[in-house]
Amino acid sequence: MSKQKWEPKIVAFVCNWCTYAGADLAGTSRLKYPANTKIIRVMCSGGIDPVFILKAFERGADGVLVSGCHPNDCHYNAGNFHARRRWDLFHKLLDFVGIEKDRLQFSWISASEGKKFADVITKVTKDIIALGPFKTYQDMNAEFTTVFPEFAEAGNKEIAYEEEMTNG
Amino acid sequence: MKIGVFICHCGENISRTVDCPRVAHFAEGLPGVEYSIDYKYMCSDPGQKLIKDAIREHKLDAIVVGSCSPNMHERTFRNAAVSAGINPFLVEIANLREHCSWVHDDVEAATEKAIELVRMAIEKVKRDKPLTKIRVPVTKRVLVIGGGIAGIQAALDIANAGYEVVLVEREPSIGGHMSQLSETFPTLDCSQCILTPRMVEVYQHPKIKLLTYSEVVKVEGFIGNFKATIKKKARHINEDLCSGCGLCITKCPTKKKSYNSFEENLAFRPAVYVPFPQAVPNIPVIDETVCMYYKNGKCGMCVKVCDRGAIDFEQKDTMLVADIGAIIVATGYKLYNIEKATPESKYKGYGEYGYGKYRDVIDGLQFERIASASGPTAGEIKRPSDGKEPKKIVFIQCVGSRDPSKGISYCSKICCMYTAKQAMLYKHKVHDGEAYVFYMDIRAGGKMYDEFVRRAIEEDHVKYIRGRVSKIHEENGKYIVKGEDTIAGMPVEIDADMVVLATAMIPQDNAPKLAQTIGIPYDKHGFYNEAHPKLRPVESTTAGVFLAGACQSPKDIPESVAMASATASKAIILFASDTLEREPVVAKVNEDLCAGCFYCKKVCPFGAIEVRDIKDVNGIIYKEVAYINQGVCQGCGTCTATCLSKSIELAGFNNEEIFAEIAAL
Amino acid sequence: MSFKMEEKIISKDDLLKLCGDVIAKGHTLLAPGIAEYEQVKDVSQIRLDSSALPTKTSYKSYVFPKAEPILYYKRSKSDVQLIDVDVNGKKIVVLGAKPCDTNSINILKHLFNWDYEDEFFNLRQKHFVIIGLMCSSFDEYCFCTSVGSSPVSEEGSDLFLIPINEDKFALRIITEKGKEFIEPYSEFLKDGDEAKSNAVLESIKKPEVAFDSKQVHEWLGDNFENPKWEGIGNVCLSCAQCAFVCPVCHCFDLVDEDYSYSEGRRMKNWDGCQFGHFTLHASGHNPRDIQSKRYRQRVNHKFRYYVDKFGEILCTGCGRCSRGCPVSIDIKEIVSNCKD
Amino acid sequence: MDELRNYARELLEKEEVAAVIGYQQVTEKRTKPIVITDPAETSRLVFNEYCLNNLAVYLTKARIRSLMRTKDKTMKLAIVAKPCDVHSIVALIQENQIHRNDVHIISFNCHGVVKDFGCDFNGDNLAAKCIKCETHKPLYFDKIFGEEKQTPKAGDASLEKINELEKLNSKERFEFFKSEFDKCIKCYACRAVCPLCYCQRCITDKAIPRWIESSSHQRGNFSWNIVRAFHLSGRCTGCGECDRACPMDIPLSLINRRMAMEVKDLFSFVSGRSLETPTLVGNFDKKDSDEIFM
Repeated sequence: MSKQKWEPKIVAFVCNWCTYAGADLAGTSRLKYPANTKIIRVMCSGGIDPVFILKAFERGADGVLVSGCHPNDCHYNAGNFHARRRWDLFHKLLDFVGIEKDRLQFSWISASEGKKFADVITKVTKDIIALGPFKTYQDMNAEFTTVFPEFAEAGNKEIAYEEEMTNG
Repeated sequence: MKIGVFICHCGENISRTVDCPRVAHFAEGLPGVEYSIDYKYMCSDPGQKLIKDAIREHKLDAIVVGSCSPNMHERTFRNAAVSAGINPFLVEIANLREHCSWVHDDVEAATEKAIELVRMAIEKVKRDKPLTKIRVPVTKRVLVIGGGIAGIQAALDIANAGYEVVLVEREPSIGGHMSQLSETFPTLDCSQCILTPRMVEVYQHPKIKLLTYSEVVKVEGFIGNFKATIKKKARHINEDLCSGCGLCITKCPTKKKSYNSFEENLAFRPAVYVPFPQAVPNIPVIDETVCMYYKNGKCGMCVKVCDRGAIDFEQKDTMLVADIGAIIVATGYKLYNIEKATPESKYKGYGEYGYGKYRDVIDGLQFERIASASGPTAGEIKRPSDGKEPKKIVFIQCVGSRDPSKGISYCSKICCMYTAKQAMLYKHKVHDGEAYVFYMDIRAGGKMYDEFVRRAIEEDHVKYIRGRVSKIHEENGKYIVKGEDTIAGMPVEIDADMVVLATAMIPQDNAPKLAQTIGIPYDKHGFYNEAHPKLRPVESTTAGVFLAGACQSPKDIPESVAMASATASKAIILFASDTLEREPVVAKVNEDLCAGCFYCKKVCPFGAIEVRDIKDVNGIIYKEVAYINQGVCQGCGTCTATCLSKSIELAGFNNEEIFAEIAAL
Repeated sequence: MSFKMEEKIISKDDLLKLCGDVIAKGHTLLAPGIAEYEQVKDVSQIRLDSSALPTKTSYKSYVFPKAEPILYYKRSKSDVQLIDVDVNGKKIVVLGAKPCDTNSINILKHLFNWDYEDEFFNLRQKHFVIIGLMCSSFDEYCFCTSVGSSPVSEEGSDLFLIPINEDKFALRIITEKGKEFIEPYSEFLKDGDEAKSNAVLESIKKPEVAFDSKQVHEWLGDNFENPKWEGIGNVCLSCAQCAFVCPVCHCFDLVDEDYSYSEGRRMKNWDGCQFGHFTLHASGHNPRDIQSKRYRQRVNHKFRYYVDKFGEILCTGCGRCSRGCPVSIDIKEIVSNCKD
Repeated sequence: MDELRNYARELLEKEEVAAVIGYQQVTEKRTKPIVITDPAETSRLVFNEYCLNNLAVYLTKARIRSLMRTKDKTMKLAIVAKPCDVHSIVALIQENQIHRNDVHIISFNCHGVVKDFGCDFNGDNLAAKCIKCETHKPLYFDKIFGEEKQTPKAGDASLEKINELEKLNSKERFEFFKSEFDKCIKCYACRAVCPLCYCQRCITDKAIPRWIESSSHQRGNFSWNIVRAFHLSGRCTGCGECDRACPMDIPLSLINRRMAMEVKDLFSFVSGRSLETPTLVGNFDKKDSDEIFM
């Protein structure tokens, strides 16, 4: 699929109890936000490993959001406190090695903050668009890769399907 | 591995913005996908049948459903999968509604996102491992926190069902706010008359262990297996010896050093006291802060008069630990602090009404005490300032409530009713008096409630004025109440002898702290959150913790009692079987790889991680590794992220699964 | 090979001109820098110092890269598509290679053409031109003379340089490949005097022979369970520094790396026998579970197994592994102690 | 020196310890680690400005640990440790890798060591960690030798480098680190010498799932170095062994030091300085900064 315009790829690692539910609430409230962000659900923000963020960048993410319950409101009492310390350090480390601060953002979004979820996603998307594609990292990703010719099987089906749509 | 993909249109909820056939079609071309289809309502009976048939027909090993949030129908689809022979944990939901179709307008973008969400779910489901539910034993004992009417009702219901109850009350006596009330609406029966028998029943019930003057300081564990630590504050009276004769109280020379909080500070109490004559248990407490003995080591009058030798100045706080299966939180409410705003307070206060400055401007609970036959005035309506009978009295409703600028946006719900009741009581006792009520709206929804208010207006001639009071000031012993009659459209000025403010119910001061102790969420006001506003109103989001009464939101007595009985039945349902099924989303240590740094143990919020020694052939310890108690683990995964050697995996969300999701971005 | 060596003379300036031409032609020119063989961008970088100690690493990575893809794959619904990797067959000229490096590719050739012909290695080495430079100094870790080489060894070089004076080198054409390479530059060459340059070579002070490799070979065969290995095992920290800086260590690992949900590559990466998990079986059994066994393997592989299999010692005596060892384990000392 | 040797011999002879981990002289300006179980060998022990290795790394090695276990009891290990190496031992004790009672710390008043073997000991050749050292006397020990001497003065080049890097923009810093990490050959010498890298199986050695790509290509190297630095954040005691071990001269301790500075700024914590202070990892303060969270 060729895209005319570059669209940022953003991953959000969110906790099950607050931010995921907040995102659900944004949905039930029919709030609108950009479609660039895909959510990966974990049980608690305390369970998000910094390597997940590196993996996301390795898989071409232009930005990452990590979000959990507000301090004191963790479903597991303290997971987000441990997360907070971890992320503070990790963010500083990435900054030092030259990854722009806005590439990795953090928020506390409760289950009742559907609006905040939509706002945060909108903000993060805007920030990443302002930064542009994460070229530095993507250059590393591009090393030792190759472009495969369109796969016979999947590709043809895609085309066939489109024809079907246009004909019928 | 053969994967089936099922894309739901949710009527038009998803298909309006997501091209569902295209998503299903795309999925079909992905590695591992055997079968892919879209359908109008996947959660409907035919939809579920479609899934089950496909599983059987195509011999699917795992399925992905692109539908609404897993919080809605994950269980539905898991059950469908189970009935077709697939492990429920080999079902993944791609959230195409709440996280996609409902929040995006552009069909192209939403469809592409949906494709990616489905792809991520497919990659995850490939790595999912079949899991089986964990069974844990249940301790059939309930901890009820709060001995007001809600706590009392819950405790009695559970105890009468044959289960043990530990009832913890912070104050020296149970009874709560209800014991302070004079009469109750809409029947005007005496509050204490109906409450006291219940209190005594609690005290005498063989299944109820009553811990008054105690607080819950720590809660560990999980549903069916909590461990609660309760601090029993020192009464300085030996409960086993005290006969409740009250001689120490009458002889105590320190009579006027502290306000009587039960009387809402309208009277004093001695250094040794019972909160009120009908207190349960009828055992006094020595107030260390005012007792002469603690000041200078002298006095000891109580020791001299107590023929049972029950006075024990050396008594210390004690800690009790109880195994608990379920917790009912019934901590009740307090009233809005209507004085001026303080820097610490999130409320602005009502300085303009002169509460705290003018002694005859009182709040609702103070009026209850004045109107109560057992109160400081023995039920006669008298002004606190000079003891005179007020001939003109003004009630102001919605003080604090429904006023975001003062810090509270919600309706306190019971004030319309209790104001009508209080005005009525006043009229019954002061026949020649005039009663005015300033109100915003009258909210008298409830059986016989509106009739009750009409009675106050029509039979007892209470004068209702729709409007707000802007200011109260004192002039020649009268309180000039300036307000507005918004119906007549003119200013009103009343020279009242007494003013009663119907202040809002707010959560107890330490409500957030207790919530953090137990591990339950609360709203911005401090009221505890129910698990679902409609369908699970008496459960907290923490399994095994239930909510009764005004700690959840403002409530009147019948509602609190109903809620209490509901929580009791929840606890009894939990106790109906000897073991409890738990979700198998728990962490597990790979002992081979564990380096034994025990950072996991430090971060575990539930104390689920223990040290396990690995010994050599001679029985000498050569390695210490972490071991996770599966019954205690709640599956947050904080240990997995903290573990440096990545020797811990959280079932259902293991790292391989999450990496696969990331890879499918 | 029965190529007859030719002796020529080239001035330093002409040699640098030659290098300039090599770069201009787009070939890769490597020359010893401070830490490693650097890719020369500008001839002024070239030092041609025969008294320099060996660089920290050899030019092994140019013929056997630390990581390279060997194929690409893509999964579809029920199929896998494979794409071969095009090996970059660019000409690489190594200028001033140490005699302890020059023979490394020859030693490695055996392994990479033994049971399977490694086309990646072969293609790259085919395009290698090695211009050796006599070595005039050594330190406590050098032991080329003990493994059958010497600071003046021409083995493995296509061309060999011997500094005659400040700005002249004797240039020996050792191989056909060397001759082919130098032919276009014949204008720079004058006939040389073999006797004169031989005199230079002879005047060079060489490291003393520390051990007899034949005796070592024999001792190793008899002393598989010798307690001496234990002492080394206690100190060695199991990194692969020694293997990765070694010009002839060649172990590699094959890993499949996905770079998207359906696409990936098979990588060939350096691996080291001192890593604890090098021999870990899928069953959980690890035949070389402790460090002493792993170090024993390292010595045996170099001085016994490789000799048995290919007739060559898997060591050039460059001493890099000892120089860089974080805990100062000296292979010369250890091998010298391989006797009773 | 004799004091040290006699003391170590006595420890071994009286069977108070199972082994002594110490330094032996190799050449005039080079020492290397030695693990002594035979009292006679204690005559080889030395301590001087060329004792560069941080021997704390041996305390967690399975081979060394097996020396501690006899048929019926666990014996102590004695270790010769510079005051800075004691920091690593403290961190290991806090991370449950060895119990305080199981390690007998023989330490010295220290006035610095050289940056590399073969150098003369003076200000110019002072090891980077010694330039900023504040612990010339060990914080914990069971036996101490040596007199207090002045450390030569030297400029703090690594701090200057950190400051210089901080002045660059993100892109430039990224390019700097990328080119440095590019050199990495994944020999894992940095891991091998690090006393706090004691995991039985490092996450980079895990194949399912693959945490860090094992290939030493650009992103594999980047991931490895980032994860290495992060796993040591708040734990690294700044011994600088990684720098010394790296055959490719990647400035590894630069990142470690920078993170240690952050840790000190953010949490007022320095690793390995006190057995009583709770570790940074595994604990939290409700008052930790909320700054980065929206």
